[in-house]
Amino acid sequence: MLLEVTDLLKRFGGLKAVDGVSFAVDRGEILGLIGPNGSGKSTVMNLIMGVLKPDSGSILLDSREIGGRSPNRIAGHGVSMVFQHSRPLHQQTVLQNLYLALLPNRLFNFRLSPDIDSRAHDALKLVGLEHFAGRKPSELPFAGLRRLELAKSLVRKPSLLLLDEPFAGLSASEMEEFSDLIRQLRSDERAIILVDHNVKGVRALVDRIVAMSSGQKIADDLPDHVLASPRVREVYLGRGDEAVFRRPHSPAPDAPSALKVEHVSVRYGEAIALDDVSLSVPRGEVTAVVGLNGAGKTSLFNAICGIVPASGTVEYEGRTPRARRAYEIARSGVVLCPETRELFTDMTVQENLGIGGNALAAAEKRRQTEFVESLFPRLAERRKQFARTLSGGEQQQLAIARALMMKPSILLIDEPTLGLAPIIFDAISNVIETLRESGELSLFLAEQNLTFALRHADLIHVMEHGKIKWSGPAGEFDAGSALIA
Amino acid sequence: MSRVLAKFTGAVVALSTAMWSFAPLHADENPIRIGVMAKFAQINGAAILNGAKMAAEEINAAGGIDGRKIELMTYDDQGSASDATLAFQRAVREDGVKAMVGTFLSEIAITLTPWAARLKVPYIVTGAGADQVGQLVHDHYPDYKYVFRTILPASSTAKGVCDSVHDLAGGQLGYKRVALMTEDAAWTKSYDAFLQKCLPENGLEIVKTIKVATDTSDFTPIFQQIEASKAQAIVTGVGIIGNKPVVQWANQQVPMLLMGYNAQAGASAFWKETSGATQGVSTFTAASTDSPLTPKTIPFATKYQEKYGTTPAAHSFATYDALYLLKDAIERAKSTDGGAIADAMEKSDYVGASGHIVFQGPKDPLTHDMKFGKDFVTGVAVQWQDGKQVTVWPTDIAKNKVTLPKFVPSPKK
Amino acid sequence: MLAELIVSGVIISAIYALATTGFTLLYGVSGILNLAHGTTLATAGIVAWYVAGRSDLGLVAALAAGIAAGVAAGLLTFWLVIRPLQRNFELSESDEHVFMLVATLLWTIILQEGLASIFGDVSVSLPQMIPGVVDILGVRTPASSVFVAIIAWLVIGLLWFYVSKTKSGQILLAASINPRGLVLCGINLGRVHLLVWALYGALAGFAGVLVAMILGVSPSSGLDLTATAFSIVVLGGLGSVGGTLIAANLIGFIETATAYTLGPSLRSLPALIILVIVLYFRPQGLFGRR
Amino acid sequence: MTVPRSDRSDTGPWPYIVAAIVVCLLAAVPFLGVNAYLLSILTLGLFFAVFAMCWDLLFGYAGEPNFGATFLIGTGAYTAALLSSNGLASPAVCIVAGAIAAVVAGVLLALPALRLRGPYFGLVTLVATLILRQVIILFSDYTGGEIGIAVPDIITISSTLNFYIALGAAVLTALVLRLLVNSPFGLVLEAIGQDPLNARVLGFEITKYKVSAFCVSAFFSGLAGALMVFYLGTASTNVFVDASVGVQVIIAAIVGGRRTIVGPAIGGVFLIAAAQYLHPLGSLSEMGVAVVALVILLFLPGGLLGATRLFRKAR
Repeated sequence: MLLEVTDLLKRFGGLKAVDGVSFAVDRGEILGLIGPNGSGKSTVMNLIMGVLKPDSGSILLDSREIGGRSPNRIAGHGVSMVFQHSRPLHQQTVLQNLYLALLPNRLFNFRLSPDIDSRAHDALKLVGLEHFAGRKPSELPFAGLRRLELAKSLVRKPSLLLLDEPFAGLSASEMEEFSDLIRQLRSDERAIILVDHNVKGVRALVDRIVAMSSGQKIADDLPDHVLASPRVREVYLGRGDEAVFRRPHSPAPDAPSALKVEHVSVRYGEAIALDDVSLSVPRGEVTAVVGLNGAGKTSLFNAICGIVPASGTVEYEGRTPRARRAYEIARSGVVLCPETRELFTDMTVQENLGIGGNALAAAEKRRQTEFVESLFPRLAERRKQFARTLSGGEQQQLAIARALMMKPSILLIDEPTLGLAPIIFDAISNVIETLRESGELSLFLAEQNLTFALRHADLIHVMEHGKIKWSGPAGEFDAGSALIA
Repeated sequence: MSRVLAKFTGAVVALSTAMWSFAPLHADENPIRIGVMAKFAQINGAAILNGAKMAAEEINAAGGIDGRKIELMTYDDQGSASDATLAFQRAVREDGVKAMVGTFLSEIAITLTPWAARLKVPYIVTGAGADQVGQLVHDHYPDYKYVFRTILPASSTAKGVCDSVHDLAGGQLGYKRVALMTEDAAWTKSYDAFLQKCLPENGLEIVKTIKVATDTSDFTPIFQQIEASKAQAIVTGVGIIGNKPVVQWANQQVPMLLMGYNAQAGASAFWKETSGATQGVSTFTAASTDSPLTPKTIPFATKYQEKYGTTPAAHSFATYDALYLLKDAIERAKSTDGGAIADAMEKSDYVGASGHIVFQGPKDPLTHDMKFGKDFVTGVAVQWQDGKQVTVWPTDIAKNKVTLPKFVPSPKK
Repeated sequence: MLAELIVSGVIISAIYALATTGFTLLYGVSGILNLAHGTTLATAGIVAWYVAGRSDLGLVAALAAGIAAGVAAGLLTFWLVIRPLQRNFELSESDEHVFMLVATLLWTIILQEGLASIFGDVSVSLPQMIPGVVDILGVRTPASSVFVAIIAWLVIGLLWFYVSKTKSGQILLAASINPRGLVLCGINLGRVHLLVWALYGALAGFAGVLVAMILGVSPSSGLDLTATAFSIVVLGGLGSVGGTLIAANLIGFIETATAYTLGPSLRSLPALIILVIVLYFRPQGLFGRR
Repeated sequence: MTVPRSDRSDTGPWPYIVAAIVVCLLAAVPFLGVNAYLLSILTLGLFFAVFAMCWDLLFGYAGEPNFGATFLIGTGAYTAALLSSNGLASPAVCIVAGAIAAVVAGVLLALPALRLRGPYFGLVTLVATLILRQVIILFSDYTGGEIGIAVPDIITISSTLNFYIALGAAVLTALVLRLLVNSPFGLVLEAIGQDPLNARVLGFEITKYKVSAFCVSAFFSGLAGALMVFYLGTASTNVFVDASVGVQVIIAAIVGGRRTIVGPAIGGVFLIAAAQYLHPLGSLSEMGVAVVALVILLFLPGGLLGATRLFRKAR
């Protein structure tokens, strides 16, 4: 075996990010390491590369212990890593960026050898960037940057190549090309570990998949077997054993919309996060947008709430405001409860709610606080506790509660169930139903967990690669497995 | 890139042609330009400038130097030695000044001393008191003969302090024990050494010697240690620290007099700056406004006060006298050549506002510093009494006795 | 000697604490290290001194003028220096950091020279709030210093009350914890920044007046004050108000103890060396989180 | 994010030709009939240019905001001055000794740089200057304290010769630093400055690169500091070991255009010359320079050099 990882453990404070993971890879193999956000897969990569130091466990490379060594020494042993976010030298040319990867770790090195030059050119040719050699990285398209980073790793002739989310932010066709490129890299001399949360994307590419959840390995098998594993399906789709509950109700097609999104696109530099999305959220109903991590759900919510700049128009309750800023949108009743929760961790529960209700008059604020606390009795019990001392589920409840303190007319909740124990689901489900029944607000959820989404949503939008793939009443939604297989 | 450098060259060329058009002034042309250099935003700098202006106006009103008017040129050194060297060069090479007066920072005076020699222009230090200036002239005589000083150097000040403290603390008040508190600076080295020898010889025991960092902000520990030593008065040597020791002394009601040398306390604005905390503080200084050291002292002080609304500081006396010394020297030399002026200056024997000025010769340890002592320059001690500086020493010209602030107990005789 | 050390340590630490609270609050909320802080203090102190000497209202007017000068200096810093820099999107994050430091240093020079040309480059002290001395633990202490120390802690207490009990204070606190969260709650961060700069100015103004009363200030003393404040804040951990208060006492006591034991001329040296050592082993400061 | 572009890749030999012409023109300045005063401004400006270039190597390339440039300069200056004033060595030896002592100081300063980032590192460098200053004042028996040390011999009193010495130092520094930053070493250094983790993952051991950068920066800073002592004739804390002089160095580098080496050189000369040509403002001249620098900082983050690029782009 080229790489043997045994009982790897890494703690961040009280959280076990990687909890006793073992696996092995041999030369000639491409291994996919998958898992939802926060499952610990990137941490494993960083531990192998030496970016992080393991708390315990061993990492053997060619039977030599490399765990806990510094990254430059591990790099010297033939490990190379492509980071998810490419960070090239912006003031140098693409070619010079490649030189960097080829240079020996030698101080007195003031001339470039012709050998380095020719190897750099070869590598650029391999990844198809030969015409960009003299350009600056900022002139490259997004996929080109990814290729550049890959070339930088390749020229080092690594025996172990680590690719962290190589497909994030790429379009479908770019993904295809990039997969082909990686396939070409397979060699008897080298093992490749590829991290992704997009199971579909890696399936055809890898020989074997290790799946992780909450820091633990939950599967290690051939791709098809892993995808068929009930444990994996549960992690990705929610509880698989439960019959999918669907709302019988379907909204009238001409129902008035609380929110109307038209031709909205979002770009981060060269990466396209949201590609010409149009959809509507009917008033007084629950709408869900479903899709895998990285599909563009969060970007959509951020675009609606003015947190990221976007092209296209968003109509709130029939009005199209011009160039409104995020806080004005929030104040007007379109309130976002983000995936990251953005709580005021060093303030108490009560204080967090107070900030949420900052615009309310004292009496109204009291009334609203009472209402919110009746929805979340747990929070009422923990009124004086600091937000950071709450459990994950309680924090999620607090985030929703704080958003409700703003008396929203449209409430957007991004991943309400992410990383939560199923027991919390019910508490949040109840709240969503109570809110629906009050009829006072329209709800818009973004969910990876289909079961949860289908339990509440009247209308479903499916997103993939920044586009809406399917829209329709929940009753007509079919083939949940489309997302995973 | 190429364009940038091209522009830069262009600028350099333009600059140099601009320089070219500033042809140096002809030596014989009227008037005689004299430079004044200091950091004018500081009170010492203003004192220097005012003294120079007054002298120049008087001299010009009386017909100038051999019929040629004085034109004062001002140079702000911003308190930096490197700025000062540039300014000095600008003065001589650009503006054609024939002599330079001023400077109250010793580091600048020492830096400029060799420049005066290089540029062969007389330079009269009227503010900085480090002994090193005179020593440099002595060590490099005659190359450095261009440098003179009309303010007392630290060692002369030490002598004056010793004499005045002896008469006031020992004589008038009957004290036996004093503490020596000086700032941790180069000029206090010789000052301390001298006083540690001189005061005990004059019957005053030094029970505590304390060095104070110049950036000290809290003097409480210092005063408490001095108080614990049972000293009856504090002999100070402070020039840079400013008003902090005085203000905190008053606030904490430290029960002993502050005397000795305190550069700031010699300035008339000190009462206002300390919001009156300086009541009772006495210091040795060059001359005072209320007692006739020489016949010129009171007329100068009165006129200065009328003109500028404040009393002249030691620096004003020094600069005022420096200009008259220059006039005298130029007239005797009958030339504005630097070397000739310097040679004439060396032979000065002149009664100015601050005393009878005769310079020490090449053989003396501090060449071109003023001779100090009876019949020459003596200095005075003044005490702040109800918003005014009152001369309390030398006893023969004193206007009042030393008075004690409320919180200082009277000595048991 | 112990009694003396404690009394003067407590007084100097109280002043240090108040003088750095604004600095750390500003960093906490807006992420800006205002290196013109010391000069802002000096501005307030000098203006207060000027007014005290010219007004019949005496100290009340002086204090008001000092605080007004502090607020004016704070807001001018924000409008003329910070905002233009923040609107410059060409800068990378680390560049912006250094630019911010350099810009506030340039602003220091501008303020300093402005003060020197208006009021003269002299060291000034305000008259005492209460004349006379009191006896504490057998140590004769100026009544004014005691009063100033009490006021300093009182102001810090008031600040605590403001932050934890009032609506706008809570918003400030929230902004220092999570500005993104604040935007989601419909709050205009621009106004929060304006508020924090005004509050910063008021705190710095108040502290400046007290510093001018106890220690004295001059236009050029600004950089020294900044260096002290910067050291305290970094030692305590950037953005941690509690850490700042503790570090202010630490530095105050170390300096005082040094002055009593090793000699006054070594006063600031041990504190500086300890600062460097602490940072070397705990790069985020004593109570910093990162 | 757009980043000011460097001239490195897209201009061919032109920058070198222009630079050579500029150096020749500068070398010819004494023959253009200008007076000694302009020469003295340029002399001081060129020394300052060296300081600013050395700072740029650390910040622009290695990414270390050094607020203690005068820790390096001062070590060089005081070492040379102490040796000379005690009659221990000839000026030439003193200058070399100063540069070497500065390298030692550079290693000292590099130690915290290996652990601390951003403002924390900045503070430590600032504190290093304060400590050095305190030490100099503490040992005033040897160092002359706040008054400084006068050196007995200076190299020359000829302003032309002094100008050539400064020009030589500046050209040498510019040449070495430009070659360095354009070499593979410079490439690695810049990678470390931008993203140390990435550089380590590429196999570079960043300690040795950083320490070397500090040594090079310190060497030339110390060299220029020592040369300047023998030009001014004195070493004093307000000129050589002062936090605000360190700030002036940073201002010069940023005003000229950081991350170019040449820009800071222009900035250094510009700053000194501006202060002289604003002298009619009297005591406000320092403020005037600060205002000009602040405006450039706020509105032309690429500095003077960057501004000409903007201009070129606009056309």
